[in-house]
Amino acid sequence: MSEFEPKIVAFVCNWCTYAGADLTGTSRIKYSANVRIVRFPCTGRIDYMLLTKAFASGADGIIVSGCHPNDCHYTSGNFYARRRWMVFKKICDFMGIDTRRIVFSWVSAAEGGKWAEIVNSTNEEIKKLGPYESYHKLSTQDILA
Amino acid sequence: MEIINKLIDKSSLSALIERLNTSGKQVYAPVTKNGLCDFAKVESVQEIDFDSIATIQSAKSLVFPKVEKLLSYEKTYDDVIVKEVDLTKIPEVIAFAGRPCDAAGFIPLNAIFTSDSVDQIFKTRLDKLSIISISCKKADDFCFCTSVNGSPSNTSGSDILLTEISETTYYAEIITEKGKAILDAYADLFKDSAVVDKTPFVAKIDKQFSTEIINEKLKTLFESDIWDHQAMRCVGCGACAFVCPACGCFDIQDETKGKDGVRHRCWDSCGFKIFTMHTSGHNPREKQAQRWRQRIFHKFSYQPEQQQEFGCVGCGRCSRACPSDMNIAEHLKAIAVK
Amino acid sequence: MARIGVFICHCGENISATVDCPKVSEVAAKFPGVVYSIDYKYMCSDPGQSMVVNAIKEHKLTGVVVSACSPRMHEPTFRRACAEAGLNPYLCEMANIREHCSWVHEKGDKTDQKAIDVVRMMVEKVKRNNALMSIKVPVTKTALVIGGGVAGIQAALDIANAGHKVIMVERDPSIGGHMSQLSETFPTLDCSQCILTPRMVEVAQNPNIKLYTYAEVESVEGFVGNFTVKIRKKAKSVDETVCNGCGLCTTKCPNKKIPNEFELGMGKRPAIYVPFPQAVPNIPVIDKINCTYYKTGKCKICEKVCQAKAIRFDQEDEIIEVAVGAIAICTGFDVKKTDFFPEYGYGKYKDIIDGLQFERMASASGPTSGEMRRPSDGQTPKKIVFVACAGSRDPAKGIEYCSKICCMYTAKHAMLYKHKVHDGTAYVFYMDIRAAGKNYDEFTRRGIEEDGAKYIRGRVSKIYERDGKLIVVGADTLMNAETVEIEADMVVLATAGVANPGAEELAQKLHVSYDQHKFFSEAHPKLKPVETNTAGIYLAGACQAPKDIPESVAAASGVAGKISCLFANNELTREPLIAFVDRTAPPEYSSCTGCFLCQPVCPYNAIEREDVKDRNGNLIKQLAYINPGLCQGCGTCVAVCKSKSIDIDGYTNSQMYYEVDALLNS
Amino acid sequence: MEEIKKIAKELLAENKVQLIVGFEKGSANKVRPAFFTKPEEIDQLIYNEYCIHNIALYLKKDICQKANNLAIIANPNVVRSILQLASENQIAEEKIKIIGISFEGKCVGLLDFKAAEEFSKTQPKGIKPEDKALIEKIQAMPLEERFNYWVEAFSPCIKCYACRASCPMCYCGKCNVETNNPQWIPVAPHKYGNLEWHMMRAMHLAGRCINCGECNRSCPVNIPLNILSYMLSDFILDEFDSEAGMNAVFTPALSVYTSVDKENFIK
Repeated sequence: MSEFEPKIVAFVCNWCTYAGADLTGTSRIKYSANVRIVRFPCTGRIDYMLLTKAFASGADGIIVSGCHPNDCHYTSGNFYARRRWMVFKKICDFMGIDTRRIVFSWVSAAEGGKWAEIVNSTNEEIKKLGPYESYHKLSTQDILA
Repeated sequence: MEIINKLIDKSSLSALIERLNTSGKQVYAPVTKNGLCDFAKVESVQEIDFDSIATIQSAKSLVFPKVEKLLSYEKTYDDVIVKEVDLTKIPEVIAFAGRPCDAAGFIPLNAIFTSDSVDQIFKTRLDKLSIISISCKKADDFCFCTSVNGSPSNTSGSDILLTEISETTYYAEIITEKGKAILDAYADLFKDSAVVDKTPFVAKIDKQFSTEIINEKLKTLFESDIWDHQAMRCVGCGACAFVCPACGCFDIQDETKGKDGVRHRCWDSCGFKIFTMHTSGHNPREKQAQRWRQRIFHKFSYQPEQQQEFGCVGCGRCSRACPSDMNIAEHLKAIAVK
Repeated sequence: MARIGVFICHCGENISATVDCPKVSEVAAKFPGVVYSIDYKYMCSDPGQSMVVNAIKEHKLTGVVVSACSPRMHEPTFRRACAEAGLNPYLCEMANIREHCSWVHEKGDKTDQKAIDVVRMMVEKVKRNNALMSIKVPVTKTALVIGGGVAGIQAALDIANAGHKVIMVERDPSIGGHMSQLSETFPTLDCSQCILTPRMVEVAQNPNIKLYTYAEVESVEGFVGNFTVKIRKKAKSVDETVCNGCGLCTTKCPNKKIPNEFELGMGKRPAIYVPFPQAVPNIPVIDKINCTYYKTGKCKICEKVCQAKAIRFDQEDEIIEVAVGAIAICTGFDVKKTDFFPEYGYGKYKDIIDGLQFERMASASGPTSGEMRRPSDGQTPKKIVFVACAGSRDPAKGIEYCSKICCMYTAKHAMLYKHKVHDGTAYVFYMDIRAAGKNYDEFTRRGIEEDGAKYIRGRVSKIYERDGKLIVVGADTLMNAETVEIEADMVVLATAGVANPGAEELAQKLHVSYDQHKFFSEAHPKLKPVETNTAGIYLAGACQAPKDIPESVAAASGVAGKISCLFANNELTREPLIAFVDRTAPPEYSSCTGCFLCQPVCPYNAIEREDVKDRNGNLIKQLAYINPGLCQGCGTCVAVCKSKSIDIDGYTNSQMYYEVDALLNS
Repeated sequence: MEEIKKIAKELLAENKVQLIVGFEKGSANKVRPAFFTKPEEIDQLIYNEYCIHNIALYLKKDICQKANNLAIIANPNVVRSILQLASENQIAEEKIKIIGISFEGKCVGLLDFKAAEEFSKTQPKGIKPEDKALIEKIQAMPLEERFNYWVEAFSPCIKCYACRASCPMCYCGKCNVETNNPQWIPVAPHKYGNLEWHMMRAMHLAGRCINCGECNRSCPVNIPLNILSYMLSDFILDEFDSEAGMNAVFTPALSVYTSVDKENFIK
């Protein structure tokens, strides 16, 4: 059997992390191809329900990333996001949803290297954890035969 | 079919349940778990709660589950491949130790699903369901079966009705062919009996009104302010409809995962605002009072008119479940004297 | 039905060396909704763009996915190509398979699969894109400048000289601000009024500038290009159109014992007064609180002596409504008063003054005509102590930030003192000397080396009076923290620069944000230093943080430049990627519940309360309304809205949901 | 009790309010929410330890929306709900008179919002020891067990939405689960649909829930829903020093931030 290749979704803001990931590209820094990037205007826009939706859609790991504090293109979107993530993480933990599979990070437009590291370390961590079977099973058992 | 009168020892129930199970039938009976009594799959008689007046939910989920797959499909580049549900996979089920009102509930429910077009999934489930009920020894303030043409020892709807006539014995009425099939299969567990008058062995429930009076009154009450008055404290949830043995409304939901999809049928309630909400935002039943009126009219006017069945068996579940104590019997009584 | 075209770019070999582009194109052609899929060497080249244009026309495409480089690179290019073909430009999306794929992954199946997934996600997204029109907003080419200090003056003159109308509102009876109070200015020691007053006069004479003094902003409504501002013109009790500024009234007023604000209490003024001789406009105002007539109903001497008949005791405040397209906030700062400091006697020692008071004392037009005379007895102080960081950089009691201007003006004060009192000694207690600026360090060095100011590195712990002397107790940290005790004749505290009183109230009227010290906040600390978060409202000068004159003037010119850019257009064109609140038929009108929990999260104050009323004007419901002129499209409100009543074009709930949903389909 | 009746009767008799929301005797041994519009009806009004329904709920229902002014018999949970509703622009002070009653059943008379705020602060919090114990029990479980606990706990859920319908804070005209393009939350009451629904609801109440426990009381299948909100309320109080239902002018925790919010979980 071939090695488990995690499916990782990254929810990133347009101005910092998306641009940072562009820089990773222009710097030709290699990282795992298991990540799929979804672009948002701001971390403030990222709906927590999309995170559970991603797990339900087969993701094994999720990266949520935006501008460092005080760097937000819209000044404060990331601050609201930070609180929302804290509360969301808390309820996930309490409900037994595996928050080790959700990685939050700040990656600026200048941190191409950091982006590669975040993706690679997440990939390694999720490889260790294995596929997120319990959530995939729960979310598909009534839909897929 | 003429009713066959039998006796069955309490001690034989254990064998009955076991043998039903081994024959491949699924047995559902009232089970109390975490202080909550509901129908659940059982393998032995010890699991069954014979004492509860009524389960929280009715037995309707045995034929009309809270969510059920109607079909599944797969989207291709330019087509959709539909896969029907395999009706042969629907299991044979025994509803055991439910109350006469549970059994009676299948009659209006059946009318909803089969009176004009026949819902094949529902019909197959009901065909494969045998109902062994037990007469009620006790009742509570919410029971009002006698006001809606039922009784604590009513046989309609049941295939077999058991009535406890002594510490050790049930009087068993074999009512239908399905009941007879069970009797025939497990004849060794039953003993012959004469007709027994069940009255001394069952609960007394006073008749508060009649369905005919309600039906008659409703003809003039559509515009009455009684609905506003009664629905004042209604919070607009669906608890009453969902625990009701006779409520058959459902919602159709398509759920997809990528190219695969399934069409689900889930319970719905006329008490919900969204039940009649149009896409435009217009809602013909804008107020909770109108939704409450719909509930009563459906059960006591529309359904009897269209399907010759009243949509209420007097089990009182809705009143017990209501978070704001909307007591249907009390409200019907008020309608009867209006 | 969607008819999507997919265009896979090789980017020379930048993409195709790693990603199997023909294969991606082949797979994409089988995605539901895709009717055309092709790969090509350079999609952004002319022939490449023509392929997009032709395919849109030929295959009647309803959406386009260009799978190439980052959208941050070429999204505008392909949107233009779509528009050229008659397809709404916002029906084009880019799948990034270069920066996010070919450049960062090895050649192989996994990378091909990623490219395929990314294209599929964008196909699902673009199916749900809405055709959008860019937003056009008209521009009123008049600017409002709030505050007539040096920053306001500079901004007003620059904007006016660019040919635009300016309305200036000044709270005091004259423009000039703090700079008009200063004696000389660092690092050149040229006279403050000499350089400022010509500019004040220029403001008054510029035909493009309408000046309202003794006036305040009452309310502000609207958005960039279209503000409506109400100005309260306080009653001066003098008819400005008639008064000729002869000043006779001010000399004849019997009540002359009122502490003079301009002199910071060190001088007196009459009840009818002009704040200082060079005031612009040179029109007196009656201080109603101290005027004998207003207090007792008798007097009216000013009216009797006024030959121009300009006195109007019955004048009332006037509200003027103006339409402006941009607003410059130049409201300046204030200094902490000496009564703030318990260890220095809470202001009870007359000879402890603050820096601004020293400026007046040193000014030739000041209460002592520029002579060094201490307030208590008018004697010339022979020993003077300057205390820097009085309140600044003191998180425990004062203010944590550095007031920035004090190091320089304290050096200046020491020098001015030495120039005037040759045999006197000037001590300066300081924490650090922060003299970063052109010719600044040279200036402070001159103070120490040429004028002999004695700098002591340490803080003053206590000042008390003994035998008519002020005993200043401090530590010299460069001398093993030895206690230093100086018997001084006068002490000058370089008190912290703080926000103007009323700054908070003004910020709320303008809907701009402010920091914990009540200084106005810039939109971005580095890249948008003169903008606020509210489009069309700008900041200059010390209302943002303590600033010196050159910085304030530079910021003011920056603001003027920004406003001139704004006014260079007749209408503003904005990307239509903004949030909106849903609307439905009555009786709901919208799924919005009017909880307004979205309001505080909007960085731009773009969310307003909209009243839905019946025909009789009765309120039915309150809904959130997002002002398209103000929304910048961050989408934070979308994620906060519980009933999903807010959505944002370009990143709608449906688009994002199905983009994520498309993950599974591999 | 008599005091409550006296106040209520006066309010109606003097035409100070059109409607009083309170309780009356219900079926069997129950009590039920009731609405009084005439002074003579007040004889039916009761208040006892069983009157735990959070009747602030009705403030957003037709009957109260129609009334120009009304009074409500308000235990601390109701008071807190009113304050929270007020902070969310759902009820105006001039429209409502609050007849305050402490958790011990003592009538504290009419409360304006300011007095209600004071009252709310003096009253104990709603979290019961057994709820706390259950929260701790769940928190002590290993991850997979916690997940299974909730999947099982939610499995009897029939999506009757009694939790939502009886929650004063669930006043949305169109609930998230009814938003169908996209359908964020599966409508079907299968395990996945139930988990997502209850998680979404907990998130929507985060920082807004006043911990009355009404969701749990109304649930016909006894799901311990209240502890989801309790747990989050505790967390939000700890982390952000924010507490719903204490002030009529209040911004819930998720609509504000501070620059010092924790970020040790962010890489």
